[in-house]
Amino acid sequence: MTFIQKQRNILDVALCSLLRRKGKNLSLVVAYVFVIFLLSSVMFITDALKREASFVLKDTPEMVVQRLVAGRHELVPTAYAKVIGKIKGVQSVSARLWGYYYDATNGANYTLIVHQDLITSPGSIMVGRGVARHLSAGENGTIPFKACDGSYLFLEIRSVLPSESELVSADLVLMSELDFRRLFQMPEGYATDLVLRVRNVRELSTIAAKVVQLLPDTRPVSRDEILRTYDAVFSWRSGLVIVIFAGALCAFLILAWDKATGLSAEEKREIGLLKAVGWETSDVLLMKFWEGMAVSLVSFLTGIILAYLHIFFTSASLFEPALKGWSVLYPDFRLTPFIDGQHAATLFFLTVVPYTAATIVPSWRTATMDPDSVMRS
Amino acid sequence: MIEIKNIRKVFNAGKTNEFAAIDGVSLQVDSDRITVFKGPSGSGKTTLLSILGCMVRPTSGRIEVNGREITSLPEQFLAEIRRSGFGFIFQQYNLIRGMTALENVMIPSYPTGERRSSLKKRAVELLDLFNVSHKAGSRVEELSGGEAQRVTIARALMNNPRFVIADEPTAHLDTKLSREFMDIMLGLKTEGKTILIASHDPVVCDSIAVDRLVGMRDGRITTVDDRR
Amino acid sequence: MIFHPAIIALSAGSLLVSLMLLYSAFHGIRILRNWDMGSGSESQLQLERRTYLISTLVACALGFQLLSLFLFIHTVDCMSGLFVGAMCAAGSLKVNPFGYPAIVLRVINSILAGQWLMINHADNKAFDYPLIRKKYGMLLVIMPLIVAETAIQGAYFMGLKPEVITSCCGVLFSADSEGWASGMAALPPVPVAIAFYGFMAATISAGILFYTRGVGPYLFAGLNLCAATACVIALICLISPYFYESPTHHCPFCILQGEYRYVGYAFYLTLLAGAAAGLGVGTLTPFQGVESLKRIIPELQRTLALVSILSYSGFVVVAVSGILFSNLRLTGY
Amino acid sequence: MKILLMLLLLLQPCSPSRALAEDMKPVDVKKTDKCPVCGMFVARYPDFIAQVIFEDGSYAVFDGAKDMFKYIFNLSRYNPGKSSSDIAAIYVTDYYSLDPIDGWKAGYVTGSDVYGPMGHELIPFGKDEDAREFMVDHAGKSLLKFESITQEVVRSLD
Amino acid sequence: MAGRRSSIFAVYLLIHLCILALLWAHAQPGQSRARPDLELKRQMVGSLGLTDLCLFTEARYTRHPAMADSNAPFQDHPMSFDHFPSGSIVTVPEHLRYESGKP
Repeated sequence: MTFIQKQRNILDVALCSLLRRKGKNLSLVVAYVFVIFLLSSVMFITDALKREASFVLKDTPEMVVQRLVAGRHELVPTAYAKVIGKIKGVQSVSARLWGYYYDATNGANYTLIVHQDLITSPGSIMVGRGVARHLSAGENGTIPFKACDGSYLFLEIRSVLPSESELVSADLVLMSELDFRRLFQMPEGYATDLVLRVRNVRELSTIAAKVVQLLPDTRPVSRDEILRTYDAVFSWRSGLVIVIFAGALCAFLILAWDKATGLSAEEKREIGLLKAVGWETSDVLLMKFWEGMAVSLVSFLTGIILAYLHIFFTSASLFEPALKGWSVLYPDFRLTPFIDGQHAATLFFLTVVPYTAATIVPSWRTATMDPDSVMRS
Repeated sequence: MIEIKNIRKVFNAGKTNEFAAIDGVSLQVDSDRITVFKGPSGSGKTTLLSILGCMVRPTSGRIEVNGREITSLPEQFLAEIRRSGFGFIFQQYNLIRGMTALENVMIPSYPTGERRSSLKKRAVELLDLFNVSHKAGSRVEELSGGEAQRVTIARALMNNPRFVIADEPTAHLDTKLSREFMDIMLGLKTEGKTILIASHDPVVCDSIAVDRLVGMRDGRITTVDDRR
Repeated sequence: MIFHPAIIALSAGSLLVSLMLLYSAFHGIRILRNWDMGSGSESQLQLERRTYLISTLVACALGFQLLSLFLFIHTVDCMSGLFVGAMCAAGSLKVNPFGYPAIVLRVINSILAGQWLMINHADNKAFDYPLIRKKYGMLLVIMPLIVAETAIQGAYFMGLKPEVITSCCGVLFSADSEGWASGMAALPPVPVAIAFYGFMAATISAGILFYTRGVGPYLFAGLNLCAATACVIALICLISPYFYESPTHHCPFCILQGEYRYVGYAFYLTLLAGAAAGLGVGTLTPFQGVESLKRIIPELQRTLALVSILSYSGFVVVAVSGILFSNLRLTGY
Repeated sequence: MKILLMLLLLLQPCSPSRALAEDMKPVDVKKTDKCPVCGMFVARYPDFIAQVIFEDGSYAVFDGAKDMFKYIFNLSRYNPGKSSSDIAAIYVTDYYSLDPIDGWKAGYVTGSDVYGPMGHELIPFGKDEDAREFMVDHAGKSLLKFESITQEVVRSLD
Repeated sequence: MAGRRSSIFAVYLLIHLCILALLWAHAQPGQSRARPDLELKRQMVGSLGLTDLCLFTEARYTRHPAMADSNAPFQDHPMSFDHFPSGSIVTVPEHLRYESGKP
């Protein structure tokens, strides 16, 4: 009980001393909140995307087989499908036709996919919500596609994909095989890549090895690799961003150091007084510790809360320009909110720990001031 | 009882601007007495009070407080002795702004971790004793000079010390308030406190309450005038 | 190197802790050489003040150290998805040869750090700094270990390559592969159970004896060490299969995951607290005779013994309730 | 939009379970079903499920063929009320297709480097050619029929 | 004395922690609320055989990072903007930047 009383008493004095220098400490808190806000926003958004990807992509094909020529993608002969289909454990092999279409008039990139079951008749297409929004075209609208021989192909929108799925479908254009081949003059008997369905994922590595052995010019991409790519890409990106923000963090630490060392005459008198009336050095250190804690805790909590609001309530509006980059189509998505202990712990180690470390020496200098300085002033 | 033997305090030792603020002082301060140190500024009064109040260690010499040798104790125990044995009244009052008068009085007891209610009770009683309890809740910025002085005295008595040390306590008070201050000191003496004052104010030095007047100059004791 | 925020945080934190300890050790040497309690000289006064700084620095550094131990484990656990073949921390640590040394050093350092903080606490309460030389001598021992830990952890993080194929805990801790880990997993459960419950009972009763009568501090500390070892072995060999509800799964890391309600953290927290506090009783015993510590140390030891008893009891309660409520029956095996 | 959703649903890969035994179809394993031999929840390991179905409709599910054989060899201990003649159907999971197949007709590969939830396993196959290719890929030692699996074979796997 | 500073501070922290807890509580049903949407996306991924999120449509190695070959950056989009560190130093070749802007 004594222990708690003592902490409370000392906290009282610490808070009073913080409040007395409102301007100075408020600016510190604002800077601190800003740093934490930025860092936690980055962590929230990358983690939310990672989770989304790992859930949504669970049903992605177990394996995709591409053909590489001189290190670049090439069309796969559909005959490869028969070879691969004979491998034990492969449930089915299908040849996929897909590609990109660069719309020169507005600079957007679409992903074109051939889907035999959804699009049965040539001339009609289904488009993602992003494409429809961008072209301000709805159902029954027509989109002109410039074929590679310079002629135009007018395709009619049969329906627009649901907006809830925008995160995976914003830039999609589903079309018939005939239209696709006509558009790109793709030779018969060739496909973009092969998709393998495998029931027992345990067999994937064996199958991949066999595919490469049978067809040495191919590259199998397994679902695990796809998911791992996402984990790595987002971890790496957010790590990179944090390294960039390290500059801001350093600036903030210098500010904190500066605030902690620059004692005003009044503060000095105050510490001297406390020591004169019987406070030990460790009590003063404790007071300084509580001052730091008060600043850290307030900023830490405020920063995290603001970041959460920013990412999950306003869909990362501040980051949008950076995420968009040069892309013309940008999905309108809402991330599934998620918050966990590791975020908090990591942020704690990135901000509170360096802050505390930066203020120890100045606090100690203050705390070991001579008690008789109050008499000599 | 405090006994100091052959105390020297040297500042800036080993440098060109080295000087001895206290230069070989021996003195015995008896209990239940008011001792006043008189002398011009720079005579070493304040330094001597700091040494007597266990705020600084002397460069050489020995100090015994109630028979206990304290020169070699580490700082944290000096702080402990200061807290329990000494009350300080400063020339500038040194009240902490932004806090109420009551909190200022309680500050010396904060590190003990005593229950706040009992701390508060004691502090209010002290403020009451000096007729400033009506100001307990006001911030110290709002106090007049006399009230601030009395709050300072209350703070000095918070831990019920044996010794009260006052450095130029009347420097900012008019004659009436200075007289009042000496009356309070007299009252404390009768309660059994030992009081040490550094002052060159005639109101203090000539007060009938003073038992012993020590004259100082250039870090040495020049005269000792026992009045009883 | 993987730029994961937690990795950056951990590396930065370790670097900071190392720097703080290097600084402390530097001044520790000065204290060791120039300390003279009898002198009231300016330089002695400076040194005394310096001890406050060092105490604070080391306390903060070691506090971070303890917190980061768990962040480290959690991060390593989370990273297991990045490596082929890994399903928990056991696999991620195996990615390169620095993983296991890093975590072992971290645990050792945390326990040593706890001991230092206890000695420091006792020393600060006495009026004549009786343990100052021993304290700073010990700091000089801890410092290189912490620096080594930072270096090894750095090497581990640097050497993380996502394409590396590592072993899964199912292989590392399976009874029929080779190595110390599987050796532990292969131990017969009944003797291990007897050793575990026996050492626990002995330690807790020795602790109670010490708490009430103040006798046998070394006995308690010694038993405490045995009990900690028994806990680790029992966790691998005996307790974890009940939590996994699988008689062949012996991994001590998978229990840290959410599927098992993070029960591993409860185990390791209580184990670490119990071991550090119990060991502290032994560490402090040689100083009982110091005049100025005669009243301080027994009191501190009693508190530590209590902490140790409670922690170990917590460990046993979690383990036993896990075993009782588990759906696994080990009959027939 | 609704049409589209329905279309999407229709396109879901559907796998009608092939009825192998005449009357007793394989059961759907519930989340709470536990292996009577080792106590593990079976639904966590869908790739290895084995089932024994009795005449009266009661059933036992296992997280691997190995545990199923242990159960059958020691039926009086695990299920005292039943004898081996009460068994109406046995299903195991084909390694490649993950479909339930008739356990009596299946072939079992031992000694491979594919581990089940209980370690070394008997890996079931509906077709012998599948099993033979598997043995090449995964270092399988022998291919056994249901009848030739004895207590010794099962014991050698532990 | 109405409210010690330490009590006010504790209450302040408590309020913030409550907000955090509320946000956490908001995140929990949020996950189940998002379930149908997630399932829809998952189904679409399954039926169309999609491999990537449609986040960055700039170029094929950003649109389909999992499908891209490792040499793809610098090649695909006229205003190529890649995630290799060198991308911030080496700019896109002049002829690509200007010609593509013309109709």
